[in-house]
Amino acid sequence: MTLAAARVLSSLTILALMTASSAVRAQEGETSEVSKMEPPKPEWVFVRGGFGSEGTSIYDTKTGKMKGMVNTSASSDMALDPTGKFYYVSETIWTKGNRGTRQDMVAVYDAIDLKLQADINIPDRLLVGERKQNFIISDDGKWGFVYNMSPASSVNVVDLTKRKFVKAIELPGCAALMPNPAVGFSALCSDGSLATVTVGGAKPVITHSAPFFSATGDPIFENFQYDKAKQQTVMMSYTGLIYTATLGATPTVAQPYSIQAAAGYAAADTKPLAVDWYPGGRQPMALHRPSGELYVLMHMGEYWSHKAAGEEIWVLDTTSRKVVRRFPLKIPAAHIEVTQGAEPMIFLNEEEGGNGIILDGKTGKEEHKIERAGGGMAYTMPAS
Amino acid sequence: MTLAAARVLSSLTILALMTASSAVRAQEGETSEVSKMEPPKPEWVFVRGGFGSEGTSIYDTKTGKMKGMVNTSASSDMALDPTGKFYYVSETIWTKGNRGTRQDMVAVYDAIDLKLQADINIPDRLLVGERKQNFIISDDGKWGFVYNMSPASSVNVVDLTKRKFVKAIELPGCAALMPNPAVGFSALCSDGSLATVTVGGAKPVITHSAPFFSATGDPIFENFQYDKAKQQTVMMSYTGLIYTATLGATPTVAQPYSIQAAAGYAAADTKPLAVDWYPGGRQPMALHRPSGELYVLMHMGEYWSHKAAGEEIWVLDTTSRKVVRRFPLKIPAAHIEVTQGAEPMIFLNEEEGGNGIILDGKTGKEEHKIERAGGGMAYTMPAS
Amino acid sequence: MKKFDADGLGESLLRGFAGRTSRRSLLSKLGLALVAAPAFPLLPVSRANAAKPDRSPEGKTAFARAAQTKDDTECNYWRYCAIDGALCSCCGGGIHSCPAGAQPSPVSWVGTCINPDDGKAYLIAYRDCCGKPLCNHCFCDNADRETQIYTPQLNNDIIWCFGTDSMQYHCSTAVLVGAAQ
Amino acid sequence: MKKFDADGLGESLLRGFAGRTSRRSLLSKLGLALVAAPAFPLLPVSRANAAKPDRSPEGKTAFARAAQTKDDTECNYWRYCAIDGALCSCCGGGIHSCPAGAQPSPVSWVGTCINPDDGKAYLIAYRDCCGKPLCNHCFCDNADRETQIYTPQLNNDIIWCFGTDSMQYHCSTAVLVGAAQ
Repeated sequence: MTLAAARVLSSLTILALMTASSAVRAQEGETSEVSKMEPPKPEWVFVRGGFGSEGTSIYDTKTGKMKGMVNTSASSDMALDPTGKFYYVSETIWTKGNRGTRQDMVAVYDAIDLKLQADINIPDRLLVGERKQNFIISDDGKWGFVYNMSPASSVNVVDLTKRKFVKAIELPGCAALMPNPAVGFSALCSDGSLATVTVGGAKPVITHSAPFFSATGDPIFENFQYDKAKQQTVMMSYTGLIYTATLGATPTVAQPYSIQAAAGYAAADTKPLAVDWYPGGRQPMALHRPSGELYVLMHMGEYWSHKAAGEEIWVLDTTSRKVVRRFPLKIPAAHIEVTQGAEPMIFLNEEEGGNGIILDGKTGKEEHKIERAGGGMAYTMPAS
Repeated sequence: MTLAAARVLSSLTILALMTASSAVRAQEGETSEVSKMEPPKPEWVFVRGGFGSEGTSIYDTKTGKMKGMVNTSASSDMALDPTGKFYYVSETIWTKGNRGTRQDMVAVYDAIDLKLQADINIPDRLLVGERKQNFIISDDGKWGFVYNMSPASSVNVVDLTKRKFVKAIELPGCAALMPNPAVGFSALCSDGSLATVTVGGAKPVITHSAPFFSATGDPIFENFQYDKAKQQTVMMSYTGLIYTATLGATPTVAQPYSIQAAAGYAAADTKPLAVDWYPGGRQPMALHRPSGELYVLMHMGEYWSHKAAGEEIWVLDTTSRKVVRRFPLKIPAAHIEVTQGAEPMIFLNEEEGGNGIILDGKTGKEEHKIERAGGGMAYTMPAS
Repeated sequence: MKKFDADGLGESLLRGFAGRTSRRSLLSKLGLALVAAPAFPLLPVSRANAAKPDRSPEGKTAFARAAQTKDDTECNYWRYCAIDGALCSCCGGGIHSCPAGAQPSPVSWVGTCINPDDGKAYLIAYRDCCGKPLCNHCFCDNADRETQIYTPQLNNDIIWCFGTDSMQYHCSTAVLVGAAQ
Repeated sequence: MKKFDADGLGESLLRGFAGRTSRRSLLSKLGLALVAAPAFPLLPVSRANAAKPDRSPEGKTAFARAAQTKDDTECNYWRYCAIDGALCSCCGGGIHSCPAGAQPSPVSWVGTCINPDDGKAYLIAYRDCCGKPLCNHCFCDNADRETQIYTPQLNNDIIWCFGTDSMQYHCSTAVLVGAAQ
């Protein structure tokens, strides 16, 4: 309650007592309070409302209960502060809703009281159905990188410590950002290369790896998984090829392998008129970093079905390169995320009905069903 | 397309041809166009999205097809210009979505191209789940009246011809506005009276009828029906008492009669532990003005079930005071509206599943089902 | 953002009290903020043609007969007899606590609900928690003694976020004010 | 509202063309607005380890095999092979018309769809109609040859409302550009 509001309440109480003093035994009355959050926990999952919806609900995967909500506006991108102190929302708001003056900013929310701390103005950002890779935070929590396309491609660099925009870096032909602690960030490019951007110097330096994938033939899902401890990114293509990039000033990408082959099938390919198990969905995979197990939404279909919801979860051990568990789903899911503790919990957004489902990552057993959990992207706190 | 956009397109086309001249047979290409609306027709129904949703979809009840959409923001109120030239939206928008500077206004949309014509700034307005009675237009289309509670009760008077706010009139203890062509507007009050506000003079004059209903014992639904031709308003209370007010400088209210009695039952009352047919819903009734038939959503229940969705439509002939038709509903509905032509069509919003249903008003036959028609208040063009 | 103007409201109340506004309309204005007073018993209602409804604890509504006192995340929890919205108890808050980052409205609508454990009627202030997007859980719409906007303190459709930093509706609480008389 | 900066874009294109930016990245930038050119055949894609997919009309996708040419309010209408969103044909607009009050984006993503009547491949520009709340009808999400944002002109999740007065997404059209070669 604000001070002004408290004053209103107290003066009204006096007036109320003047006119209605006998009507209420005031000593019984409760006061209104406001809850506080704990710092973000590994067992929490953050679930966006979905396209056009506001709000990111926070659930405890152990209990299935809602803990709170981050104020994310429609078409915003949220990022979790690796240090657990803040929630960041890069967003675009017009002064009159769908008209007026455009404002692009990174809003800073305190992780404990969930109150707005600051709006950091930035020049511009891309509006798109939710993407984690369009707003990333450096591992130390000091830098934010906001992808922009207007329609030329660039990245806004934000100093989160000073809470100010620093500069925009042109990044032609590339998108889908990942942290690269050595230098700044890396990104996937339409020529099939990985771009690496050195941010620190007077002028940004952009280098490209040799092309290693086909951006139009067998694209890599933007929903790749960055592993801070290993400084690696696990990526997957539409056909199910798994690529592992080791980051640094000059990233290297290992030879890919097929998730279908890892499950004992022939590798899938891009040919028409062939049916296979393919990965798909709007958030098709999640890496449990401590174990190196990759949870992938898989469906049967033909090529170019990469948005189809998953009918099974395949758990790929990225060390042995074997699919070690398969969990059939009662209702197909388009989003998957996994918690990063020792006992991983899977969060799924069911495609029909709008329920969120929490499964035990080891057994696939359904532990909780959350009605209207939110239809969008799910996040978990990276391992610290 | 804006001129600037057209320039971009043409310069890009040139560039495209420079690089890709043989790739496309350009002469086959279509151009993008923008549809235009006809002036609002009696057979159209306007359906709000429901709480927190934007947009009011326009459907043709003859075909079940969508014709277009009025840009209504969340928590706005829409009003139809009786002359058919404009759609008016009284709305409240903060400069940063849920924060920033508050802006209250009446937005004016042209009925043919649906483009914004003007924002008329007003001081303030009440935010509430949709209410038609919080924003009304005078019969001649020249004046808008916007209800406000902040938290004192008042009415903003807007000159729609000059497109400017004129004045705010304090209206303590009253709400739910209806046009009163003789003087300005009338409203229902918590003391059970009808207030009549004379707007034209230097100072507004407010008179009250004798109290005729109990605002807390058996409230009158705000969803009353104003009939411009008869200068009457048909009102209904929670128990199903039908009141008819004849407007003018000194309105009169006829003795009420019971809708249950009009159907051959005993009149319902407010006693606990008694089951009856009651009216209910969020938009519980609609008057077909040419015939004087009142379409009412009725359900079986106990008193204080006034928000319950209707299980039947009762058609009350307000001349003979008889319920002349009863239509059982497959799925209960919380909103009802009826078109004002010679062949009335009923629009219903089903409570479960989100479908809009169009029934023939004479026979009750289902003519169209519109998926996700919109969960909110429905409007039809008043008879001209 | 327009802040709730405490001084302005006080002035308006005093003007009303001193001047032309009748006691009825003063009470009506006051009622808006009478979270510490049962608003409707104070209204000098003129009854034209209806018997006085039984408001005693014995005159139980359908809601009251089915109400329970154990689980405040269910719509039939006894205090929710006139609530409309998402239960803050399902959103990270509690029966009288807003979820983190939301702000309780200092003014509210009120209900009179019967506690099945003692059969007595209590006054409940339904304080909306404001300033966050809609919480999408536990939607309830109970309507015991709920009226229309001309009696605003008894209407549960109004967005009761007056005096908060933001008027965005998040969820609703049910604060026990005291025993109704 | 930020307007689309035509001169800025032209300058940027020319700078790119004249200076350090490679042809690849120029084409990538150009691709954004190449509504009159099939973008992906122009991309000098380097293929490391995959066979060239069959893009001939004979290489029909699951979508193409089930497509029809009669009803443009159904998701399987042939031009919708890579559409994502609400069909303007269901919202008061048409296959290449925005509903009244909406504005077509001058730039768009593109698809290559096969017309089952002649078996030929055509280039389709999916122009979003902008500046009105979401039309809540006929949601389709087809993905033939749809890629990720690093190839933006082939991505259908982007809100393609560049250069319009408002970037609010209302619905999507499927404008025939011409035969693909």
